[in-house]
Amino acid sequence: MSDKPKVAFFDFACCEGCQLQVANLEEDIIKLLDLVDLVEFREVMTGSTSETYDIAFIEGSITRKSDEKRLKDIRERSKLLVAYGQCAVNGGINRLKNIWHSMDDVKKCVYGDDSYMPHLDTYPTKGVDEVVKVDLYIPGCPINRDEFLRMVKELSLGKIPRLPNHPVCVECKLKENICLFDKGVICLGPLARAGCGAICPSNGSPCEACRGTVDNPNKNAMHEILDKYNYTVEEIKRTINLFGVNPEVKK
Amino acid sequence: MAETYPHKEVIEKTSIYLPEVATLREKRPMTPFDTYFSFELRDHSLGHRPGQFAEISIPGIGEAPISVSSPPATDNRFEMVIRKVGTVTSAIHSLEVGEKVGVRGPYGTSFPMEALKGSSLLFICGGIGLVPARSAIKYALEHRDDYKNISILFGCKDPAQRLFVDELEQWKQRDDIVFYETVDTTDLSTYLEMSHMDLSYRGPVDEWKSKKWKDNVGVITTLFPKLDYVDPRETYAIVVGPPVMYKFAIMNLHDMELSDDHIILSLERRMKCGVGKCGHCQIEDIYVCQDGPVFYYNDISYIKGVI
Amino acid sequence: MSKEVKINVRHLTRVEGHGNIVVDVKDGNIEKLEWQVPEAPRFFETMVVGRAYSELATITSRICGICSIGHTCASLKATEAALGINISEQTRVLRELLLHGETLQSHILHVCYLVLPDLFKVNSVIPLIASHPDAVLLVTKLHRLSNELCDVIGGRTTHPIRAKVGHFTMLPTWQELEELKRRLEEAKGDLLKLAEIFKSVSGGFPDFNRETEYLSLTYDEEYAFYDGQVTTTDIDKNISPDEYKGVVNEFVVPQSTAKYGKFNRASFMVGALARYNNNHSQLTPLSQQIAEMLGLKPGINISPYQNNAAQVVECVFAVERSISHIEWLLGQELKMEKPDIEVKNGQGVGAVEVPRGILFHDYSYNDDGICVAANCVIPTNLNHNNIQMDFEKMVPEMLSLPEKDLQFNLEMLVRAYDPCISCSTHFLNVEFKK
Amino acid sequence: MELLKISKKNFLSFVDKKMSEKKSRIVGVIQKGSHFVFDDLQSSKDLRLDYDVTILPPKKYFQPQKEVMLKFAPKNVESYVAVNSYDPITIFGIHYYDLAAIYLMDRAFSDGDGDEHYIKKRENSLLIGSYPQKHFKQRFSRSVVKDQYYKVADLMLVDMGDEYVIEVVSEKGKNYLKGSQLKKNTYSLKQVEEAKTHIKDDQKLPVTVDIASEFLTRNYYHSVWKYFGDKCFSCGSCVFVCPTCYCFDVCEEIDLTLAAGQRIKVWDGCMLENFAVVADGHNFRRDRADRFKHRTFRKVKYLPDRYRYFGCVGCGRCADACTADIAGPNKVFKYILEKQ
Ligand SMILES: Cc1cc2nc3c(=O)[nH]c(=O)nc-3n(C[C@H](O)[C@H](O)[C@H](O)COP(=O)(O)OP(=O)(O)OC[C@H]3O[C@@H](n4cnc5c(N)ncnc54)[C@H](O)[C@@H]3O)c2cc1C
Ligand code: SF4
Ligand code: SF4
Ligand code: SF4
Repeated sequence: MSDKPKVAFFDFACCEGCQLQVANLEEDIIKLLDLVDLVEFREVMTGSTSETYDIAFIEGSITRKSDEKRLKDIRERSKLLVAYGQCAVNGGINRLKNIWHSMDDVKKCVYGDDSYMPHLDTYPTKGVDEVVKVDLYIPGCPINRDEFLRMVKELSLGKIPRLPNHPVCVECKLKENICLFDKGVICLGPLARAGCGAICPSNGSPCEACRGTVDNPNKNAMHEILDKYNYTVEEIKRTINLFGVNPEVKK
Repeated sequence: MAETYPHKEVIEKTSIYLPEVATLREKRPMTPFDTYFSFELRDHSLGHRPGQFAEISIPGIGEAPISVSSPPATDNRFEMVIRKVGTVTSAIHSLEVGEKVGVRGPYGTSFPMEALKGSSLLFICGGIGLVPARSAIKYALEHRDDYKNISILFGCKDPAQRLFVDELEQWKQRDDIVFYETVDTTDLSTYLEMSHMDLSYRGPVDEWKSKKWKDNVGVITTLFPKLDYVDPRETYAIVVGPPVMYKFAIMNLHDMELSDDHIILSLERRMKCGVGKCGHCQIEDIYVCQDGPVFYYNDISYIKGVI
Repeated sequence: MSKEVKINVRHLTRVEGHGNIVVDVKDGNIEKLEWQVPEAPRFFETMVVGRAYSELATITSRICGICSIGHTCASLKATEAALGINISEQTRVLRELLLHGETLQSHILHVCYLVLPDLFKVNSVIPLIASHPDAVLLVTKLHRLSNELCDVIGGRTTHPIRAKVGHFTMLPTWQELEELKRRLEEAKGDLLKLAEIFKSVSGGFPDFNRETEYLSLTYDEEYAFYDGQVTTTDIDKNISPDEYKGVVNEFVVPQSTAKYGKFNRASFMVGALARYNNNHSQLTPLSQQIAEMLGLKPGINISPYQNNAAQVVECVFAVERSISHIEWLLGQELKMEKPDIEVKNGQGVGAVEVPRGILFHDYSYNDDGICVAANCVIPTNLNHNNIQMDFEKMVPEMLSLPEKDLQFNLEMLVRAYDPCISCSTHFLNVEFKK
Repeated sequence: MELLKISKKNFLSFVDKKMSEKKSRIVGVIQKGSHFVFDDLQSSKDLRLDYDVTILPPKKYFQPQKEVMLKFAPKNVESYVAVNSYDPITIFGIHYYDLAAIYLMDRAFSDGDGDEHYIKKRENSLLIGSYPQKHFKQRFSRSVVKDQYYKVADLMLVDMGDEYVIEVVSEKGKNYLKGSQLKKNTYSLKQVEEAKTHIKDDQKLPVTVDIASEFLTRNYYHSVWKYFGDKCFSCGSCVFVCPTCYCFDVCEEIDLTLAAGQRIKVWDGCMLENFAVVADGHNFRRDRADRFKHRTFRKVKYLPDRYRYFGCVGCGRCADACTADIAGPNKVFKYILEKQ
């Protein structure tokens, strides 16, 4: 039909807020449709017209055996597999359930004596790359529309898109925000991976590291600072792990 | 930021960032990831000196600093060898003959071939370091009478990664120069380690799978003992290679009593603008793109971590 | 009549989340007829336990990307009820605006991107870009406006940033509000055009009725979204949201990871049509006019497909109500507020009307303001049972249709409810039907 | 240098008049929450010459955060054109230390091959400077800035209470004043000098500028680098807010149609982890301590070696922006001195 890349969208356990970001591209999505050949996107279209995909976008985390099979099948049919949204990248907010409970407890607490029922099955939340190889990540909860567009454009031109590896503070400074630490509010900006345009601090609310951290975050320094502000270890861990980031300090 | 004033956009005729157009005239794979390119400018010669580099670009993909590996020329052609490592270099690799690239340059310092007249030259080239060094080697060979002894040491990872194989053979044959080469290993499995690169050109791999390497094996410093007496007063060493090579090469040269002002290096750093503005290539107080890439070692030896 | 039907729609398209339709008819006997929800459950209840009161809205907003604002509002209301926090008029108005932004956004997305393709007999909105460019541009314009409304008030379209317990972390500027108002005024005309387009194709809906109980919030002062008591078409005395458990009576069935609900009848319906049926007299004049134009009578409307018409009506209401809220805000000196929060133990319920119907959040906190228990009742869940009941009435009635048409009607039926399935599988305080 | 004076009231109407003439974009310092920023003026009423410091320095007007250098059609080499986008701009109220920083930027961008994109923006600017009238707890500019700011200022405002004394520094500045209600200066030079300096800095560089470079070089291997490096987030705040940091990255931006694109400069900084990464992943400044040291040396040694003037103008922004509270160059000196 055309030599435009065949693109498909799939979702697993998530809030589908990231595909909403794609839908929210408004007029841009119409232009986008000129660039790619959208062959599968269950939420907006009926039908799947392709056996193979040039690019498969995966949203959501993996929480049960039956999902693994579906995911592996998609992987086999896709040239390039993109994990988009924090749920897909590392389990995102769904990972909270791994931190606080053993899976037996979770199931018991929720389903009581019927927890054996197969369709209610669950296991600790996994990011997509814990099941199949991921070629590209688009982090964020939800994803940033501009970043998504940039990646699609770069892929269409045959480039390998790269994620920023600097903290959110960079983008926060560019916006000339008043740093939240000046107001006595703890912000994860110095550890968190930029790319969101520092949207939370720009709206007066601390960064929660929903895009994960930079490659080499200085967690020790953060702990020092939180100490200075009289935060307890528990509070520190809570603050940092909201979106699946491991709060531990390197010894 | 409220922007109230109407914005005026003008065309700059003289921007330092504006590339010229060059056409790809010849392209030849050398190793599975290094390709030889010959470009031609439209109406003038690049005008470079040995050791200089140029910024090569493709609109929408990006720009990358690449050394010119041909000696200064009067025609509009110049040669490069480009290793496929990322976005820009991959895009250049996929160009067809007749397609075009953007060129800015030449930039940077060069090997002081004029000043070295009357001296002996000792080239020490590791891997892709042969590429910039070749411009000086060829220049010296073209002006053979201007120099006393010329010795060339070349080392690379394995036989399939040798560059300019034909020229290496020629140099080996010449009796007016000394040429030694070595490979770190004859085991081609290093390719497999690098298997994230697609081995689009398997030629040398297949060739060396069936052939046997008869020359030296070992790191490049194992070639030093083969050299006859090198007079440290009249010899200048030109060293180009991967970051790890410099330290050991310089140690050996010091053993041969070459002083730092007789050691000339070409360094590589992250580089964006090529014209001393963007700050990426700065090592301490020097800008590699302008103060380098070619340095006398005594000018930079005080810098920790320079090599 | 001897008829064989085998319908097996795995992962119904153009709905949010994963749902299956299974119909098995042998020799004219219905052997299996199920609306199944196989969406992966996500266990939000266990996820919020142990978290601080200030984080709950951040977490529960992630139950659903489409109604993240509704979840945020319900969550904040529940926390504020539990901790005894009062909010200012300014904060309430801003939250209502946000909620209207979401209603508009979600209804437009649903009616135009997900339902209209059925009526135009195409597989998605994409072919309409070429065949009906003006209509598509109209839709994208309205959709973008709704998104920008959420951006300006909430800081982001999905998962709002500024709305926090007791306050907003940043306020819209005067210029932003003025601009929004101007565009909302313009949107009234656009919605009128949209309503006409909708009307022109609404003959494509199947002819199907089923009376059921309609459940929603109701509020003395206006068509209820943010505040109110629980009401249904079957009761005389309204019920406090705190008593929600006695109303929704959730239970689990084997074909679903989401819970079902029922009250006075075998099932009930929530959402735009339920709200309309209960509160239509409180609509603004223009929205009433549109309702009439789309054939909604001022009384109880019993075709589930009419839910889509009610959504269009609510879009108009959301725009008109947003304009009056913005006018109110423009008349105020907006202040940054610092909430006075005293951390203590307590339990509280928050109920709001979100695009798909009534939503409850119920939290309990310990002395340190750490969540010890949570329950969220999601509207799509409450409708699953009604969808199943509709299936059971509809299939025998339409058994004479070709299988393909029957399947199409069933799919359209599910879409009419605008189910938000990923949402509905997110909470898990499950009691089992023995 | 000619000195004139003007009442504050008349000065504000002068600003309003300039705004209504619309001959240039008019920028000044305005309040943003509890802080101040340079932004387009809507009215002279918004102009706050009594500010302590702005979040970002005025460099953003000459080296925009994102600046288009080239436009092109992707993959079409023939289509490259160099573009520049600027308006005549007048900036009111730049503190003298920020002017000193602009002087360094001018040098850097015109050195060797000049950068037209920067130079044109500067040529079309008129800079009206001032002296701080409010304390700022991190400032130490008196101890590091000499009078190089006069090399870039067109006019300098001196606050005399109800009036401003205007130092007319350049011809361009003089022309700009034409038609305003100026009077001859009646204050003594001593009074003017006193008004320029009566707000004392809260901090100072603990050694004199002349020996700073040598002092630091002697401490090249001092433990301060590791000590501060361990605390550093590599968040880059210090370099982005610094008026004498102007490093940039070059990126490609492509239109959604893939038919048009542009090569842009964006701000970058040596404190960021990937600043010196090359294609094979080798990082020439991998350690935080090395990056911290490089930045400090650039201010204290490398820039002065090149351009004669100290590379830090003592504005104190970095110290204020640094969450780890380590970025102020003066803090490095202090630490070393304390450890001796
Ligand atoms: C003076 C000089 C001479 C050179 N001569 C030659 C030559 O003759 N032949 C040759 O093949 N090469 C040469 N190089 C190296 C060549 O410039 C690089 O290989 C080339 O820039 C890689 O570009 P790329 O877009 O293909 O790679 P990419 O990996 O896509 O890199 C693009 C840019 O991003 C940077 N980068 C890499 N990784 C990251 C990361 N994780 N995060 C952020 N940025 C990153 C790189 O440093 C590069 O500047 C030379 C370099 C210099 C400085
Ligand atoms: S508010 Fe947060 S992101 Fe912004 S500068 Fe401060 S710490 Fe960094
Ligand atoms: S180093 Fe710090 S104090 Fe010095 S000029 Fe830069 S931001 Fe100001
Ligand atoms: S602002 Fe502070 S923490 Fe951030 S990079 Fe600079 S010195 Fe490090």
